[in-house]
Amino acid sequence: MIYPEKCIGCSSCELACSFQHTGEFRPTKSRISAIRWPKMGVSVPLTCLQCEDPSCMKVCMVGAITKDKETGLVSINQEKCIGCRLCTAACPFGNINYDPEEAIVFKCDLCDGEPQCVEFCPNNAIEYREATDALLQRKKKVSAKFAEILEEVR
Amino acid sequence: MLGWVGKILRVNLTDGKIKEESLDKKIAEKFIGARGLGTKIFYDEVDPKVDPLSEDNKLIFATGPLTGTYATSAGRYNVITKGPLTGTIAASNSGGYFGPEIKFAGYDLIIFEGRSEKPVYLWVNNNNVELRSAEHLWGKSTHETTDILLEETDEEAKVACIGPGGEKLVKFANVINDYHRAAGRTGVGAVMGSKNLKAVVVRGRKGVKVADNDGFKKAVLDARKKLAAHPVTSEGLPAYGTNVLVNIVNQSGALPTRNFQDGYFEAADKIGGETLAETLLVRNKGCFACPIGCGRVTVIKSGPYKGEGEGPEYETAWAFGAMCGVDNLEAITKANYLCNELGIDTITMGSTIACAMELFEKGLVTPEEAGIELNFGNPDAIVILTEKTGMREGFGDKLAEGSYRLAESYGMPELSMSVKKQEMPAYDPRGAQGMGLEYATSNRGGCHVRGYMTSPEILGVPEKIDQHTTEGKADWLKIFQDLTAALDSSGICLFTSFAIGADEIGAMLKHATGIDYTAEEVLKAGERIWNLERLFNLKAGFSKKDDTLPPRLLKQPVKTGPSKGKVVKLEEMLTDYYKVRGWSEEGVPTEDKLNELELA
Amino acid sequence: MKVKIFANLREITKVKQLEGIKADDVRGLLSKLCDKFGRAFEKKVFPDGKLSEEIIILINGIHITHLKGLDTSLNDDDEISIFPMVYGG
Amino acid sequence: MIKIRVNGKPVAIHDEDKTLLDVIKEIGINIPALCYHPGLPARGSCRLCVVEITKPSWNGRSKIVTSCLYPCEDGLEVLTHSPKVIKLRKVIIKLLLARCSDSKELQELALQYNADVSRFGTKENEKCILCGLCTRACEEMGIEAISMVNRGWKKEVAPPYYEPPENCIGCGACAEVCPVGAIELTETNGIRRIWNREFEIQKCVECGKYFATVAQLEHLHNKYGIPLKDLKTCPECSKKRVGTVLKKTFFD
Repeated sequence: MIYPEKCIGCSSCELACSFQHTGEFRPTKSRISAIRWPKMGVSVPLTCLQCEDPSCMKVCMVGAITKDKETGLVSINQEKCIGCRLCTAACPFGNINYDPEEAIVFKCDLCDGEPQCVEFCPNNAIEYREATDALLQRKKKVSAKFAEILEEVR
Repeated sequence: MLGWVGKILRVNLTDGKIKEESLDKKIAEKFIGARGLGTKIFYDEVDPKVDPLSEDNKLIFATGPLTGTYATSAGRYNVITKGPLTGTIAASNSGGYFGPEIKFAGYDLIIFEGRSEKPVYLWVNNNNVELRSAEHLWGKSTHETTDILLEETDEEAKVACIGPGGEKLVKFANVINDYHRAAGRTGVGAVMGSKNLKAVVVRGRKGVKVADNDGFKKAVLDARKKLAAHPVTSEGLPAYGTNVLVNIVNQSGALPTRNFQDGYFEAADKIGGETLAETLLVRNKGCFACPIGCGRVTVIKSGPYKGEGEGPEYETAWAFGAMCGVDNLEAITKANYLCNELGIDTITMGSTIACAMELFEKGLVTPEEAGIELNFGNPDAIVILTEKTGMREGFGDKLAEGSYRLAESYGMPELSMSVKKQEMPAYDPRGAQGMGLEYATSNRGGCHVRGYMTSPEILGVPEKIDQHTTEGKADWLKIFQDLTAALDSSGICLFTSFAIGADEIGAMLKHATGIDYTAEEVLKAGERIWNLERLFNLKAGFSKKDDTLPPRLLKQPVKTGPSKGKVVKLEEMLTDYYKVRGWSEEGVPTEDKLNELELA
Repeated sequence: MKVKIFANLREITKVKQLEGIKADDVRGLLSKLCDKFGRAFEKKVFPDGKLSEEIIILINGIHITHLKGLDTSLNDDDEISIFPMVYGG
Repeated sequence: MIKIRVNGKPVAIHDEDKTLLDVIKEIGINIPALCYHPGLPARGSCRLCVVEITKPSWNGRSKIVTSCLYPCEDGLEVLTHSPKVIKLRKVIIKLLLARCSDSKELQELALQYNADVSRFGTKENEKCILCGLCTRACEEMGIEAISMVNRGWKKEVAPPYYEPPENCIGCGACAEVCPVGAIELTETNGIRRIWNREFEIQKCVECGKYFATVAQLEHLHNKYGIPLKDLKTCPECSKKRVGTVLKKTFFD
């Protein structure tokens, strides 16, 4: 769950994520990114929303992308992936990317249940919590307004 | 190399040649990074007697081994050169996101030499580095410059640039990065202007590796927990920012008012952090990897001072506020925005205006000459004169030389509240003796961030010591100065030192670089850096006679408030200090001290 | 006797300054303030009768550790300032 | 639950449709399998993954099978590095090396199994070992732009009539899965060349970065009905767009 109003734009999440997955502090390889507007002093952390019906899964013909029913995690089986990269184009939120150096497709994998971004966010602008009703309410309210503005922006 | 990335970028602005050099591991180990490492390289390569604004002076952008990692508040970098305002070594620290980007581009330091014929800016685009024309940017404010450069290069790039202040060689021009963060003091921006270097733009896509991943993660989590647990770094600073200090310093009788004529400002609460939070504050903002987030995003919706941006920080609120007797927070904030746009240092600007106000009060400066009613408390004065100084227009041209040269030109240098020609910040040493010693001995003139004695004396951290006595202050100051020197060199922010000390810094450094930095090792490195800065200043012509304070603080007691009747008893503290430092009576590091620190 | 309140304590007390409170020493004053501002104030400033480490009290600008602590006597024209621990710079 | 023994070690298998090769890889034994890709159906064309299998009931007789196809059967005894298997692999490596002498992967295998090339003649600069992974990948994608053509010595992978393939979308999956890097894929300022057809790469409308071929995007549009105009931004910029929308939702 993401609370943009709490984010102070310090990008600790990007560092923790890239450190956890690549062993070095490299925000460009992080699976979460805090989009910053330095002039306005605002920033919004964004990562895979683990969609209910993920379009990345839909376009993956070799079944390398699967969604785990209990945890809701949408994960990539790197072995099965044949590198066609259609998923990176299909995801409307751009949360799945291709890394030319390692020749792998990568996205948020929730650090198997202990997301580092949550652990290092000083303001808990990112939380990993079971989907309680309160949370679902908030998610609905936000996505409703979100969808409406998304239309405007298109 | 680990922690460091092991490469130096050397740019010769005269012939446009750009070279890469490798970083010498042994030197890096001994001087840690940023302030320490930059000063060491500067010391080795530049003649201390050089004219700061000449071609032979050099300008170094230096990061620390922890810059770019998620160590606590590890976003700092230093601009190192010989300061035009003071003539001393100047290691000016700043936060934001620019420092880490240099590391992500694969460099620890960027060294600028020589002087460019025409205005240029450096564009470091991950692997390829080029000098580009900046003629279309010359004369533009730092905000416009940053907007245009981001458009021209890469939206994700980070920009450090100078404003009109730097171009016109205002003695206290600064370098502004990420719109609002300033490498502020001692006029480093003017050195950049003298080289016709308008900006440095960096986009880095590489990574920073550390020696022991798990060890580093544990050390950082431990430090972050301590910061989160501490009331100041988890509640005070994020809610009220640095400006929360106005009231406690004022109530303790150490808030210099109206050019240090007094130590208590009756309207202090109107310009304090609490009032800022109630009125202008929009939200707080953090620098790179900082769990505290003391940045102040503020906006003035309407009225004569309409505008938006970041700040004011405590020193700025004081310099334009109590120092000039002004209690209009909006005017102060506007002056702060202008300083950031024009690229000049807020502390020196405020103090110089205050000095001009006193000259006006004594009739030495006429209203026509100043172009405005220059009496204490006039909010328009600080806004209009800041604008004029940045553009060097009219009376601003005189103010642009700093308060010492201004006062000297009117034959009353003692009215300039500065040490080694750099204006003292927001603590009246008559109300905190230790701060007096800090100002006198700081290696870049009047400065509080070199050994923050206010912490034990007024705030009671790590423990409360009596602010009005002098015994033991030299010992305290040496520890604070050494710890700060090491901390400034590691790449993390000074505010973390409130909740963590040499042990935690040593632990993070150890796991990052793989070199065994114990607490003693960290303090020893700090002492080595301090002595190196001292050596540079001595060679540049400074001596014991410069380790002093303006006569007002030594002779004229405070008029009202808790520190009434007090003066700074500098002499006794100074002799203690030289002894504690292991220096001679003349304040010169002895042979065996230099051998002990491997500096001989 | 004037009592000044600062920083996040103001969120609890909702007031910046207090006049006309009578107390002969700091301990008395604090318990009066606790009654007036309730549990939140007590928890933050004066937990179970002891002055919390995160609080700074100045009497006319002098920190009470340099006086007699909670037993420092007060008289009418004193000015007492109460701060949470703060830092800046 | 199926129980087999590999090199004498008992292994229990829960999932019936696992092949011997899956199990062998899972327990960490490394055998060459150039034409095997976990994401694609196995075809057993390169024969390098052969193993020797036997069962107690076959009293001493054993069979050589390709482990990538052979299913797990209860009571099987599998030998992955028996002398017979090693000899066979050596011959296969020699044959493949004869076909593609300068392929790095094969040379490494040759070193491992010290197979020298002398016995067989060599074909000039031929890289493809005809394992068919690329054709299978394209097939799985539902595009089938390339396939095996001709037979015997002249057999090779090619698009129909050796013409630049129409329905290829330039995704590069074939090049990605090819174990010996035999498929050339070059990308220079906005043009991707594969199977000597040039693909215009879509420039992100916001930041100008090249991120996917126009053909790929059309494929997504035709097959899944994703409106074309949503496909015109690169992942970073679509993330930024979403960020802006969220910013508006929360801050403006």
